[in-house]
Amino acid sequence: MTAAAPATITVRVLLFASYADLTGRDEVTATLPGSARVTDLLAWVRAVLPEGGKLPDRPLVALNRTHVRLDAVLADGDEVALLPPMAGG
Amino acid sequence: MTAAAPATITVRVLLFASYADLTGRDEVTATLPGSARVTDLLAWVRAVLPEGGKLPDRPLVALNRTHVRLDAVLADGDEVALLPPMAGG
Amino acid sequence: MTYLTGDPISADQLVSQVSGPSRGGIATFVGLVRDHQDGRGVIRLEYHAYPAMAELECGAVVAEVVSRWPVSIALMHRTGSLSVGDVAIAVAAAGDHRAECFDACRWVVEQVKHRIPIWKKEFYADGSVAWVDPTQLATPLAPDPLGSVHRG
Amino acid sequence: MTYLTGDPISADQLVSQVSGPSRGGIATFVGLVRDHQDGRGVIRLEYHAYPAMAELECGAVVAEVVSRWPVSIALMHRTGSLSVGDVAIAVAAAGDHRAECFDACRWVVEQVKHRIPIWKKEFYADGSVAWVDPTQLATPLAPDPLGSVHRG
Repeated sequence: MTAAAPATITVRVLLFASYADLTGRDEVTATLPGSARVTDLLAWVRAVLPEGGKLPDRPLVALNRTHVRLDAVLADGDEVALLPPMAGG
Repeated sequence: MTAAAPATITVRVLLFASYADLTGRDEVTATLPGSARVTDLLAWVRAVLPEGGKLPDRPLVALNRTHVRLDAVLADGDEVALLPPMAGG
Repeated sequence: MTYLTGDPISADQLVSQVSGPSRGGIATFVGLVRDHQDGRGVIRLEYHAYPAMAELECGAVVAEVVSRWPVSIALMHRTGSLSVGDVAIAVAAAGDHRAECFDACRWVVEQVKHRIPIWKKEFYADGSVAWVDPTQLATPLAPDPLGSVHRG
Repeated sequence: MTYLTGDPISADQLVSQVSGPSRGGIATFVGLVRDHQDGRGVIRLEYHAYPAMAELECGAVVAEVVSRWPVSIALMHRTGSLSVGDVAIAVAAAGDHRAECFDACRWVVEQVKHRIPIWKKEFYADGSVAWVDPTQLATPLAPDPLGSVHRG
Protein backbone atom coordinates (compact mmCIF):
# COMPACT_ATOMS: atom_id res chain seq x y z
CA MET A 1 0.00 0.00 0.00
CA THR A 2 2.83 2.43 0.71
CA ALA A 3 4.67 4.14 -2.07
CA ALA A 4 8.10 5.60 -1.48
CA ALA A 5 7.89 8.72 0.70
CA PRO A 6 8.06 11.97 -1.30
CA ALA A 7 11.08 14.20 -0.80
CA THR A 8 9.04 16.73 1.13
CA ILE A 9 5.50 17.08 2.46
CA THR A 10 3.43 20.11 3.30
CA VAL A 11 1.15 20.01 6.35
CA ARG A 12 -1.31 22.52 7.72
CA VAL A 13 -0.70 23.26 11.40
CA LEU A 14 -3.51 24.59 13.60
CA LEU A 15 -2.89 26.23 16.96
CA PHE A 16 -5.67 26.93 19.43
CA ALA A 17 -6.38 28.97 22.52
CA SER A 18 -3.29 29.55 24.69
CA TYR A 19 -1.00 28.08 22.01
CA ALA A 20 -2.38 30.57 19.48
CA ASP A 21 -2.01 33.43 21.95
CA LEU A 22 1.56 32.35 22.74
CA THR A 23 2.75 32.16 19.16
CA GLY A 24 0.49 34.84 17.73
CA ARG A 25 -0.59 32.38 15.04
CA ASP A 26 -3.60 30.15 14.72
CA GLU A 27 -2.50 28.51 11.47
CA VAL A 28 0.80 27.95 9.70
CA THR A 29 2.01 25.76 6.85
CA ALA A 30 5.05 23.57 7.41
CA THR A 31 7.22 21.89 4.79
CA LEU A 32 8.98 18.84 6.19
CA PRO A 33 11.01 15.85 4.98
CA GLY A 34 8.88 13.14 3.42
CA SER A 35 9.15 10.71 6.32
CA ALA A 36 8.47 13.27 9.02
CA ARG A 37 6.58 12.34 12.19
CA VAL A 38 4.58 14.52 14.56
CA THR A 39 7.68 14.92 16.71
CA ASP A 40 9.51 16.41 13.74
CA LEU A 41 6.71 18.84 13.16
CA LEU A 42 6.76 19.84 16.84
CA ALA A 43 10.51 20.50 16.60
CA TRP A 44 9.85 22.65 13.54
CA VAL A 45 7.09 24.61 15.32
CA ARG A 46 9.26 25.17 18.38
CA ALA A 47 12.16 26.40 16.22
CA VAL A 48 10.26 28.52 13.72
CA LEU A 49 7.32 30.15 15.48
CA PRO A 50 7.82 33.14 17.79
CA GLU A 51 7.75 31.84 21.38
CA GLY A 52 7.36 28.35 19.92
CA GLY A 53 9.96 27.12 22.39
CA LYS A 54 7.51 27.82 25.20
CA LEU A 55 5.05 25.25 23.91
CA PRO A 56 4.95 22.07 25.99
CA ASP A 57 7.34 19.31 24.99
CA ARG A 58 4.53 16.84 24.51
CA PRO A 59 1.27 18.61 23.69
CA LEU A 60 -1.92 16.85 22.72
CA VAL A 61 -1.96 16.47 18.95
CA ALA A 62 -4.75 15.66 16.52
CA LEU A 63 -3.94 14.44 13.02
CA ASN A 64 -6.78 14.99 10.59
CA ARG A 65 -9.12 15.53 13.55
CA THR A 66 -8.18 12.37 15.38
CA HIS A 67 -5.98 12.14 18.47
CA VAL A 68 -2.61 10.58 17.65
CA ARG A 69 0.61 9.62 19.38
CA LEU A 70 3.60 11.81 18.78
CA ASP A 71 5.35 9.16 16.69
CA ALA A 72 2.58 9.18 14.07
CA VAL A 73 3.92 9.56 10.53
CA LEU A 74 2.72 12.56 8.54
CA ALA A 75 1.62 12.67 4.92
CA ASP A 76 1.37 15.45 2.41
CA GLY A 77 -1.77 17.53 2.96
CA ASP A 78 -2.30 16.47 6.58
CA GLU A 79 -4.01 18.75 9.08
CA VAL A 80 -2.17 18.72 12.40
CA ALA A 81 -3.71 20.46 15.40
CA LEU A 82 -1.87 21.32 18.62
CA LEU A 83 -4.42 21.13 21.41
CA PRO A 84 -4.02 22.82 24.81
CA PRO A 85 -5.70 21.09 27.76
CA MET A 86 -9.39 21.09 26.94
CA ALA A 87 -11.86 23.05 29.01
CA GLY A 88 -15.32 22.65 27.59
CA GLY A 89 -18.53 22.77 29.57
CA MET B 1 -47.78 17.13 81.67
CA THR B 2 -50.37 14.37 81.17
CA ALA B 3 -53.82 14.66 82.68
CA ALA B 4 -55.90 11.55 83.26
CA ALA B 5 -57.08 10.08 79.96
CA PRO B 6 -60.72 10.96 79.12
CA ALA B 7 -63.25 8.16 79.03
CA THR B 8 -63.44 8.30 75.23
CA ILE B 9 -61.70 10.14 72.41
CA THR B 10 -62.81 10.97 68.92
CA VAL B 11 -60.29 10.78 66.09
CA ARG B 12 -60.58 11.59 62.42
CA VAL B 13 -59.42 8.73 60.21
CA LEU B 14 -58.26 9.38 56.64
CA LEU B 15 -57.95 6.65 54.04
CA PHE B 16 -56.16 7.14 50.76
CA ALA B 17 -55.80 5.58 47.36
CA SER B 18 -56.23 1.78 47.40
CA TYR B 19 -57.38 1.86 51.03
CA ALA B 20 -60.10 4.33 50.13
CA ASP B 21 -61.13 2.27 47.12
CA LEU B 22 -61.18 -0.89 49.23
CA THR B 23 -63.39 0.49 51.97
CA GLY B 24 -65.36 2.92 49.88
CA ARG B 25 -64.49 5.66 52.37
CA ASP B 26 -61.86 8.34 52.42
CA GLU B 27 -62.72 9.68 55.84
CA VAL B 28 -64.44 8.32 58.94
CA THR B 29 -64.75 9.37 62.57
CA ALA B 30 -63.88 6.84 65.26
CA THR B 31 -64.78 6.96 68.93
CA LEU B 32 -62.36 4.95 71.03
CA PRO B 33 -61.45 4.39 74.68
CA GLY B 34 -59.43 7.21 76.17
CA SER B 35 -56.13 5.35 76.24
CA ALA B 36 -56.39 3.95 72.73
CA ARG B 37 -53.33 3.43 70.60
CA VAL B 38 -52.99 3.30 66.82
CA THR B 39 -53.32 -0.49 67.00
CA ASP B 40 -56.70 -0.10 68.66
CA LEU B 41 -57.83 2.24 65.94
CA LEU B 42 -56.67 -0.21 63.29
CA ALA B 43 -58.67 -2.98 64.95
CA TRP B 44 -61.70 -0.69 64.93
CA VAL B 45 -61.24 0.14 61.26
CA ARG B 46 -60.84 -3.49 60.32
CA ALA B 47 -63.98 -4.45 62.26
CA VAL B 48 -66.24 -1.54 61.31
CA LEU B 49 -65.46 -0.54 57.73
CA PRO B 50 -66.71 -2.60 54.76
CA GLU B 51 -63.81 -4.74 53.56
CA GLY B 52 -61.76 -3.26 56.41
CA GLY B 53 -60.49 -6.73 57.20
CA LYS B 54 -58.63 -6.69 53.89
CA LEU B 55 -56.43 -3.80 54.97
CA PRO B 56 -52.87 -4.84 55.80
CA ASP B 57 -52.16 -5.84 59.39
CA ARG B 58 -49.49 -3.17 59.76
CA PRO B 59 -50.08 -0.27 57.38
CA LEU B 60 -48.08 2.92 57.36
CA VAL B 61 -49.77 5.37 59.69
CA ALA B 62 -49.41 9.11 60.10
CA LEU B 63 -50.62 10.81 63.27
CA ASN B 64 -51.31 14.49 62.78
CA ARG B 65 -49.28 14.37 59.54
CA THR B 66 -46.23 12.69 61.04
CA HIS B 67 -45.23 9.06 60.62
CA VAL B 68 -45.71 7.12 63.86
CA ARG B 69 -45.23 3.62 65.18
CA LEU B 70 -48.32 1.56 65.68
CA ASP B 71 -48.04 1.74 69.47
CA ALA B 72 -48.43 5.53 69.47
CA VAL B 73 -51.09 6.75 71.90
CA LEU B 74 -53.97 8.72 70.46
CA ALA B 75 -55.58 11.85 71.83
CA ASP B 76 -58.95 13.44 71.32
CA GLY B 77 -59.11 15.36 68.04
CA ASP B 78 -56.19 13.54 66.41
CA GLU B 79 -56.01 13.07 62.67
CA VAL B 80 -54.90 9.54 61.81
CA ALA B 81 -54.06 8.69 58.20
CA LEU B 82 -53.70 5.17 56.80
CA LEU B 83 -51.13 5.35 54.03
CA PRO B 84 -50.76 2.74 51.26
CA PRO B 85 -47.25 2.26 49.85
CA MET B 86 -46.31 5.62 48.37
CA ALA B 87 -45.82 6.05 44.67
CA GLY B 88 -44.96 9.64 43.90
CA GLY B 89 -42.79 10.81 41.05
CA MET C 1 -43.92 27.15 49.81
CA THR C 2 -46.26 24.98 47.77
CA TYR C 3 -44.90 21.80 46.22
CA LEU C 4 -48.11 20.24 44.91
CA THR C 5 -50.13 21.58 42.05
CA GLY C 6 -53.14 20.54 40.01
CA ASP C 7 -51.87 22.59 37.07
CA PRO C 8 -49.30 21.68 34.39
CA ILE C 9 -45.71 21.99 35.61
CA SER C 10 -43.17 24.09 33.72
CA ALA C 11 -39.63 22.84 34.18
CA ASP C 12 -38.42 26.22 32.92
CA GLN C 13 -40.14 27.96 35.76
CA LEU C 14 -38.35 25.75 38.27
CA VAL C 15 -35.04 26.42 36.56
CA SER C 16 -35.59 30.15 36.73
CA GLN C 17 -36.43 29.84 40.43
CA VAL C 18 -32.99 28.44 41.19
CA SER C 19 -30.91 30.40 38.68
CA GLY C 20 -28.55 33.14 39.73
CA PRO C 21 -25.26 34.74 38.66
CA SER C 22 -23.26 32.74 41.20
CA ARG C 23 -24.60 29.40 39.97
CA GLY C 24 -22.41 27.37 37.66
CA GLY C 25 -24.84 24.60 36.88
CA ILE C 26 -28.38 23.38 37.13
CA ALA C 27 -29.37 19.73 37.08
CA THR C 28 -33.02 19.06 36.36
CA PHE C 29 -35.17 15.98 36.38
CA VAL C 30 -38.59 15.79 34.83
CA GLY C 31 -40.73 12.70 35.34
CA LEU C 32 -43.25 12.15 32.57
CA VAL C 33 -46.33 10.01 32.13
CA ARG C 34 -45.30 7.11 29.87
CA ASP C 35 -47.55 5.29 27.46
CA HIS C 36 -46.58 1.93 28.91
CA GLN C 37 -45.82 0.16 32.18
CA ASP C 38 -44.69 -3.44 32.57
CA GLY C 39 -45.62 -4.12 28.97
CA ARG C 40 -49.14 -2.69 29.22
CA GLY C 41 -50.43 0.37 27.40
CA VAL C 42 -51.19 3.30 29.72
CA ILE C 43 -53.81 5.88 28.75
CA ARG C 44 -53.63 8.26 31.70
CA LEU C 45 -52.79 8.50 35.39
CA GLU C 46 -54.27 9.95 38.50
CA TYR C 47 -52.08 11.17 41.32
CA HIS C 48 -53.87 11.34 44.65
CA ALA C 49 -52.20 12.98 47.63
CA TYR C 50 -52.56 13.64 51.31
CA PRO C 51 -51.94 17.29 50.59
CA ALA C 52 -51.26 18.69 54.05
CA MET C 53 -48.75 15.98 54.88
CA ALA C 54 -47.26 15.90 51.38
CA GLU C 55 -46.46 19.61 51.59
CA LEU C 56 -44.82 19.12 54.98
CA GLU C 57 -42.78 16.19 53.74
CA CYS C 58 -41.68 18.02 50.59
CA GLY C 59 -40.57 20.91 52.77
CA ALA C 60 -38.62 18.48 54.94
CA VAL C 61 -36.94 16.95 51.88
CA VAL C 62 -35.92 20.38 50.61
CA ALA C 63 -34.65 21.43 54.03
CA GLU C 64 -32.59 18.26 54.26
CA VAL C 65 -31.11 18.48 50.77
CA VAL C 66 -29.91 22.06 51.23
CA SER C 67 -28.32 21.04 54.52
CA ARG C 68 -26.44 18.23 52.77
CA TRP C 69 -25.37 19.99 49.56
CA PRO C 70 -24.67 23.66 48.77
CA VAL C 71 -27.53 23.97 46.32
CA SER C 72 -30.76 25.77 45.64
CA ILE C 73 -33.71 23.45 45.02
CA ALA C 74 -37.06 23.78 43.32
CA LEU C 75 -39.57 20.93 43.47
CA MET C 76 -43.08 20.50 42.11
CA HIS C 77 -45.37 17.46 41.99
CA ARG C 78 -48.55 17.29 39.99
CA THR C 79 -51.83 15.90 41.35
CA GLY C 80 -55.10 14.99 39.66
CA SER C 81 -55.53 13.49 36.21
CA LEU C 82 -52.54 13.41 33.84
CA SER C 83 -52.22 12.36 30.22
CA VAL C 84 -49.30 10.64 28.50
CA GLY C 85 -46.43 13.11 28.16
CA ASP C 86 -47.53 15.31 31.06
CA VAL C 87 -44.95 16.27 33.67
CA ALA C 88 -45.63 14.43 36.94
CA ILE C 89 -42.66 15.75 38.88
CA ALA C 90 -39.93 18.30 38.26
CA VAL C 91 -36.84 18.95 40.38
CA ALA C 92 -34.16 21.56 39.70
CA ALA C 93 -30.90 21.81 41.66
CA ALA C 94 -28.54 24.75 41.11
CA GLY C 95 -25.04 24.85 42.51
CA ASP C 96 -21.48 25.80 41.85
CA HIS C 97 -20.38 22.42 40.57
CA ARG C 98 -22.08 19.76 38.54
CA ALA C 99 -21.47 16.91 40.98
CA GLU C 100 -23.49 18.50 43.76
CA CYS C 101 -26.24 19.51 41.31
CA PHE C 102 -26.64 15.96 40.05
CA ASP C 103 -26.36 14.37 43.49
CA ALA C 104 -28.85 16.74 45.10
CA CYS C 105 -31.34 16.54 42.24
CA ARG C 106 -31.26 12.77 42.20
CA TRP C 107 -31.57 12.51 45.96
CA VAL C 108 -34.68 14.68 45.95
CA VAL C 109 -36.30 12.57 43.24
CA GLU C 110 -35.60 9.38 45.19
CA GLN C 111 -36.94 10.84 48.40
CA VAL C 112 -40.13 12.02 46.74
CA LYS C 113 -40.76 8.57 45.31
CA HIS C 114 -40.54 6.85 48.69
CA ARG C 115 -41.43 9.44 51.28
CA ILE C 116 -44.15 11.77 50.05
CA PRO C 117 -47.76 10.60 50.59
CA ILE C 118 -48.77 10.56 46.95
CA TRP C 119 -50.32 7.63 45.12
CA LYS C 120 -50.56 6.79 41.47
CA LYS C 121 -53.51 5.15 39.74
CA GLU C 122 -52.82 3.83 36.27
CA PHE C 123 -55.54 3.55 33.62
CA TYR C 124 -54.59 0.96 31.03
CA ALA C 125 -55.41 0.64 27.36
CA ASP C 126 -57.34 -2.61 28.07
CA GLY C 127 -59.74 -0.73 30.38
CA SER C 128 -58.29 -2.00 33.65
CA VAL C 129 -57.06 0.19 36.46
CA ALA C 130 -54.47 -0.31 39.21
CA TRP C 131 -52.89 1.54 42.07
CA VAL C 132 -49.14 1.42 41.70
CA ASP C 133 -47.52 -0.36 44.61
CA PRO C 134 -43.72 -0.09 44.48
CA THR C 135 -43.49 -2.78 47.16
CA GLN C 136 -44.91 -5.35 44.75
CA LEU C 137 -46.15 -5.80 41.22
CA ALA C 138 -49.10 -3.63 40.28
CA THR C 139 -52.37 -5.22 41.35
CA PRO C 140 -54.95 -5.05 38.57
CA LEU C 141 -58.45 -4.18 39.69
CA ALA C 142 -61.65 -4.70 37.78
CA PRO C 143 -62.17 -2.15 35.00
CA ASP C 144 -62.43 1.25 36.71
CA PRO C 145 -64.74 0.07 39.52
CA LEU C 146 -65.10 3.48 41.11
CA GLY C 147 -65.09 5.65 38.04
CA SER C 148 -62.90 8.68 38.18
CA VAL C 149 -63.16 9.47 41.86
CA HIS C 150 -60.93 12.16 43.27
CA ARG C 151 -60.15 12.06 46.93
CA GLY C 152 -57.86 13.83 49.34
CA MET D 1 -25.97 16.80 13.64
CA THR D 2 -24.54 20.08 14.94
CA TYR D 3 -23.45 20.25 18.55
CA LEU D 4 -21.74 23.65 18.58
CA THR D 5 -23.52 26.93 18.26
CA GLY D 6 -22.68 30.60 18.47
CA ASP D 7 -26.27 31.40 19.45
CA PRO D 8 -27.94 31.22 22.86
CA ILE D 9 -28.87 27.69 23.89
CA SER D 10 -32.41 26.82 24.94
CA ALA D 11 -32.55 23.91 27.35
CA ASP D 12 -36.23 23.57 26.51
CA GLN D 13 -35.42 22.93 22.92
CA LEU D 14 -33.08 20.10 23.89
CA VAL D 15 -35.73 18.64 26.16
CA SER D 16 -38.29 18.67 23.36
CA GLN D 17 -35.77 16.95 21.08
CA VAL D 18 -35.59 13.95 23.38
CA SER D 19 -39.19 13.85 24.59
CA GLY D 20 -41.61 11.17 23.48
CA PRO D 21 -44.63 9.24 24.77
CA SER D 22 -42.50 6.23 25.71
CA ARG D 23 -40.12 8.27 27.85
CA GLY D 24 -40.61 8.22 31.60
CA GLY D 25 -38.00 10.78 32.54
CA ILE D 26 -35.61 13.42 31.32
CA ALA D 27 -32.49 14.47 33.17
CA THR D 28 -30.99 17.75 32.08
CA PHE D 29 -27.81 19.60 32.91
CA VAL D 30 -27.21 23.22 32.08
CA GLY D 31 -23.77 24.74 32.65
CA LEU D 32 -23.89 28.48 33.22
CA VAL D 33 -21.31 31.25 33.19
CA ARG D 34 -20.68 32.10 36.84
CA ASP D 35 -19.73 35.52 38.16
CA HIS D 36 -16.76 34.08 40.03
CA GLN D 37 -13.96 31.53 39.73
CA ASP D 38 -11.41 30.67 42.41
CA GLY D 39 -12.45 33.75 44.36
CA ARG D 40 -12.10 36.18 41.45
CA GLY D 41 -14.90 38.11 39.80
CA VAL D 42 -15.65 36.98 36.25
CA ILE D 43 -17.15 39.41 33.74
CA ARG D 44 -17.47 37.21 30.68
CA LEU D 45 -16.03 34.17 28.92
CA GLU D 46 -14.95 33.19 25.47
CA TYR D 47 -15.23 29.62 24.30
CA HIS D 48 -12.93 28.82 21.38
CA ALA D 49 -13.25 25.53 19.56
CA TYR D 50 -11.67 23.38 16.90
CA PRO D 51 -15.08 23.10 15.28
CA ALA D 52 -14.58 20.26 12.82
CA MET D 53 -12.99 18.01 15.42
CA ALA D 54 -15.33 19.15 18.22
CA GLU D 55 -18.35 18.13 16.15
CA LEU D 56 -16.81 14.73 15.47
CA GLU D 57 -15.97 14.17 19.12
CA CYS D 58 -19.45 15.25 20.27
CA GLY D 59 -20.91 12.79 17.80
CA ALA D 60 -18.64 10.09 19.19
CA VAL D 61 -19.71 10.88 22.76
CA VAL D 62 -23.39 10.68 21.80
CA ALA D 63 -22.85 7.43 19.90
CA GLU D 64 -21.08 5.95 22.90
CA VAL D 65 -23.64 7.05 25.48
CA VAL D 66 -26.58 5.59 23.55
CA SER D 67 -24.67 2.33 23.23
CA ARG D 68 -24.14 2.23 27.01
CA TRP D 69 -27.57 3.37 28.21
CA PRO D 70 -31.07 3.06 26.66
CA VAL D 71 -31.54 6.81 26.31
CA SER D 72 -32.05 9.58 23.81
CA ILE D 73 -29.50 12.38 24.09
CA ALA D 74 -29.40 16.00 23.05
CA LEU D 75 -26.21 18.02 23.47
CA MET D 76 -25.29 21.61 22.63
CA HIS D 77 -22.17 23.63 23.45
CA ARG D 78 -21.92 27.36 23.00
CA THR D 79 -18.92 29.07 21.39
CA GLY D 80 -17.89 32.71 21.17
CA SER D 81 -18.40 35.37 23.82
CA LEU D 82 -20.70 34.62 26.76
CA SER D 83 -21.92 36.80 29.62
CA VAL D 84 -22.61 35.81 33.22
CA GLY D 85 -25.75 33.67 33.35
CA ASP D 86 -25.48 32.47 29.75
CA VAL D 87 -25.81 28.76 29.06
CA ALA D 88 -22.43 27.30 28.06
CA ILE D 89 -23.52 23.70 27.70
CA ALA D 90 -26.81 21.83 27.85
CA VAL D 91 -27.35 18.07 27.90
CA ALA D 92 -30.69 16.29 28.01
CA ALA D 93 -31.07 12.53 28.49
CA ALA D 94 -34.47 10.88 28.15
CA GLY D 95 -35.13 7.30 29.15
CA ASP D 96 -37.54 4.93 30.78
CA HIS D 97 -36.04 5.16 34.24
CA ARG D 98 -34.45 7.94 36.20
CA ALA D 99 -31.22 6.12 37.00
CA GLU D 100 -30.22 5.77 33.37
CA CYS D 101 -31.26 9.36 32.62
CA PHE D 102 -29.07 10.74 35.40
CA ASP D 103 -26.14 8.43 34.67
CA ALA D 104 -26.16 9.11 30.94
CA CYS D 105 -26.59 12.87 31.32
CA ARG D 106 -23.75 13.11 33.82
CA TRP D 107 -21.46 10.94 31.74
CA VAL D 108 -21.96 13.15 28.70
CA VAL D 109 -21.17 16.30 30.70
CA GLU D 110 -17.97 14.73 32.04
CA GLN D 111 -16.90 13.58 28.61
CA VAL D 112 -17.48 16.99 27.08
CA LYS D 113 -15.34 18.63 29.75
CA HIS D 114 -12.35 16.42 29.08
CA ARG D 115 -12.61 15.24 25.52
CA ILE D 116 -14.04 17.93 23.25
CA PRO D 117 -11.52 20.41 21.78
CA ILE D 118 -13.03 23.52 23.30
CA TRP D 119 -11.15 26.10 25.38
CA LYS D 120 -12.37 28.69 27.83
CA LYS D 121 -10.91 32.15 28.26
CA GLU D 122 -11.98 33.96 31.40
CA PHE D 123 -12.15 37.75 31.62
CA TYR D 124 -11.90 38.90 35.23
CA ALA D 125 -13.26 41.92 37.02
CA ASP D 126 -9.71 43.14 37.67
CA GLY D 127 -9.02 43.34 33.92
CA SER D 128 -6.88 40.23 33.69
CA VAL D 129 -7.53 37.33 31.37
CA ALA D 130 -6.67 33.62 31.54
CA TRP D 131 -7.15 30.45 29.61
CA VAL D 132 -8.66 27.84 31.88
CA ASP D 133 -6.36 24.86 32.25
CA PRO D 134 -8.04 22.03 34.15
CA THR D 135 -4.67 20.31 34.49
CA GLN D 136 -3.41 23.12 36.72
CA LEU D 137 -4.47 26.34 38.35
CA ALA D 138 -5.55 29.03 35.91
CA THR D 139 -2.52 30.97 34.62
CA PRO D 140 -3.18 34.68 34.67
CA LEU D 141 -1.91 36.58 31.64
CA ALA D 142 -1.32 40.28 31.38
CA PRO D 143 -4.53 42.31 31.00
CA ASP D 144 -6.14 41.19 27.74
CA PRO D 145 -2.89 41.21 25.72
CA LEU D 146 -4.48 40.20 22.46
CA GLY D 147 -7.74 42.03 22.75
CA SER D 148 -10.82 40.08 21.92
CA VAL D 149 -9.43 37.82 19.23
CA HIS D 150 -11.65 35.09 17.89
CA ARG D 151 -9.97 32.12 16.35
CA GLY D 152 -10.93 28.70 15.15
